[in-house]
Amino acid sequence: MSQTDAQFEFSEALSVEERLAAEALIVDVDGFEGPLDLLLTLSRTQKVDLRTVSILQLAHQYLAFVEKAKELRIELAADYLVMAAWLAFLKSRLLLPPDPADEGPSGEDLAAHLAFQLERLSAMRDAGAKLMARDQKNRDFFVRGVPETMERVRNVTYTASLLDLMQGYARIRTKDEFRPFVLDRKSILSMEQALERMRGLISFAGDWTDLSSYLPEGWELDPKKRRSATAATFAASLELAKAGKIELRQGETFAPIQIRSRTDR
Amino acid sequence: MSQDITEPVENAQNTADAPRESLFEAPPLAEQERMVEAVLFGSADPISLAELAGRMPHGCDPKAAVEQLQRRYEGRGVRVVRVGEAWAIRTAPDLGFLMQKETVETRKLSRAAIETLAIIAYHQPCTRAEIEEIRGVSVSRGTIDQLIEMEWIRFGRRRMTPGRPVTYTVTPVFLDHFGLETARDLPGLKELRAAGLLENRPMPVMGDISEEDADEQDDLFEDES
Amino acid sequence: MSQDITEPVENAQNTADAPRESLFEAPPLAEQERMVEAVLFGSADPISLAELAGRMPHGCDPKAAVEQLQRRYEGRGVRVVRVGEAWAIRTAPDLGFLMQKETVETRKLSRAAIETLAIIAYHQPCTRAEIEEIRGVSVSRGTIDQLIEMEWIRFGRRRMTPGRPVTYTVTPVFLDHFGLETARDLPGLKELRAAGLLENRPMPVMGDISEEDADEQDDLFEDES
Repeated sequence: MSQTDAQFEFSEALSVEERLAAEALIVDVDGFEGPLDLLLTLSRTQKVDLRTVSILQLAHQYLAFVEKAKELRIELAADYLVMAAWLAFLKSRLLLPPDPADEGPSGEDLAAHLAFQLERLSAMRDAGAKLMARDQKNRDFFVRGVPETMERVRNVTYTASLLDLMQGYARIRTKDEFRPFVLDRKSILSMEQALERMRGLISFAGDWTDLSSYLPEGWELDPKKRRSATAATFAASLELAKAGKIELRQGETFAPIQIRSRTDR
Repeated sequence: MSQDITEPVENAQNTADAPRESLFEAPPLAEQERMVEAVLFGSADPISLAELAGRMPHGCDPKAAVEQLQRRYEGRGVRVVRVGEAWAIRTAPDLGFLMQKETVETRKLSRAAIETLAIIAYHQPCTRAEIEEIRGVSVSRGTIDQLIEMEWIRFGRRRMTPGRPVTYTVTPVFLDHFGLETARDLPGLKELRAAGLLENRPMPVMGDISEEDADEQDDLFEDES
Repeated sequence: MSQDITEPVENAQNTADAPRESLFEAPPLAEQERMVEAVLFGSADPISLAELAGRMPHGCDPKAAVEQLQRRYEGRGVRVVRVGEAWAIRTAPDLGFLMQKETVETRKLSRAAIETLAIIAYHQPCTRAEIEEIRGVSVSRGTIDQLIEMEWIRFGRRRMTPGRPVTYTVTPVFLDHFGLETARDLPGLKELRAAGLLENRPMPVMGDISEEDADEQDDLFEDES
């Protein structure tokens, strides 16, 4: 508030400047943090140490201020008026000789308390300013920019270790190596397939024919396929023999196996 | 350890302790200092000695380690500072000019909020009525709320007076923000107390504030000093 | 400075420079080291030498300061490390266990994300099609988004092939997180295998693999190493 330093006294003869200052003070009444704050501001105009401020003069100043506000038809909050009433009481106490019959505190006691209140408010205000003038966190001094702690924040943090990363990569790159052993179905003839095939052909085999001639076309060329097809066809022939559909014979060990359909039934 | 045959019980205790101690042998102090260094560097918030002890291997002495670390960082670009019962590493304030990028725009506190904060800090634990008496004006709900939201003040114990009003005290976050080791390090606290400005002096007219209250108020500071 | 009357122009230049240099005299190296220490400590991201130079007073030598700082932190609880082209302060790896308490609330990255990340790290810059080819499955938008959000990968230059596909590369944040100076520091497959880091476990596909099959597989694997 710019007017706080202004000479501010409600003497009989106010200079234009003083009058302006006084009015500025009143217009700015909203800027005051209550009657005590206003009193503190007024006390500063006495230009003395708060400890030696004249409470009587201060009461006078305050009452004049309220008077002025009324003149200017400025509505003052209730607590300003309560303070005014109290100061008027204090003023009378200070001016009149003490009544020995009165039990209550003396005018001096009351004045001393008001002085204490003003000094305390002023002290707290200074303390607040000193506090704010201190080095402050994130303004003058700083905390760790990257705390290691994964903070107890609400959002989920995903993480992975270097090991995860490397293993993940290794997993992909060695996927083929890891593939379990599976039969290559392309070069496999299952017994069911052989059986199916032979069932269709068997009715034509009236005479003994080599089992090898029942292999699927082309399979005898590839050794892998031939092995699989031979085994499957042989197994299928055993199955058919068991069912009584065909007869089997073999001249000697490792000789070709021959089959023919059993038509005698 | 002197062998004293006249005290067999105590002696037995000693030998019972011995193997346990050797089993969990604490790392050398230099290593403990490294650990404290890593933990304090890793945290933006102050870390209490208890938490340090909890993180460090059994048998460590975090207090000795942190004090040694503090001496090591004297005069460096970062400092080891005490915040209440906890410790933190902070950049040296004289280097703040280098850190504009990190500066967090803090909400400007209103004059009312600053005064209220100062009153709570210097008078804690402090009731709302006391704040209002000192400021001579009622305290708006918003002001207290704002300070609580900033975690600079919190509720203290209730005052054992009629109505059992809540009290407010400042928090470790407050101490941390203003670089204070304890509430006793508030600027000018001693002078204010010596001048009697922190006393709860009752208004002569009312005269109904008990002496006990006044005593209780200074408890916090006196307990600590 | 020798006065040479035969070269008046150059001489004029010298004298013009001189006052400027003295005006902005660089602080002593010890002070520069303090500055670097504070900045590295307070910064959320690793800081490049250029950025350090920009923050420090004119005439400073951030490289010398950061190297001196690095030496000072040798063997300490934290270290000054290079992250790509930038510098940062990090916990000494052997003390990582002190931080573990805090990492509980983090979630493991999904396998798909890890694999995608790994492929990008090993093959950067790398297009989505390439990732899919290597993984053998399509990469979901979400996986890429998550990694970008975590700031572990970012868009690289577009590939100059039909369709101009975007490429992905890993970021300094990634390098920082995994303690790598460059992506080239990632160990190769051979090194992984030598270190026993490969999972020697067959992937369950059909679920009916006989013992012999499993053995055979291990053989196959060992043959290659």
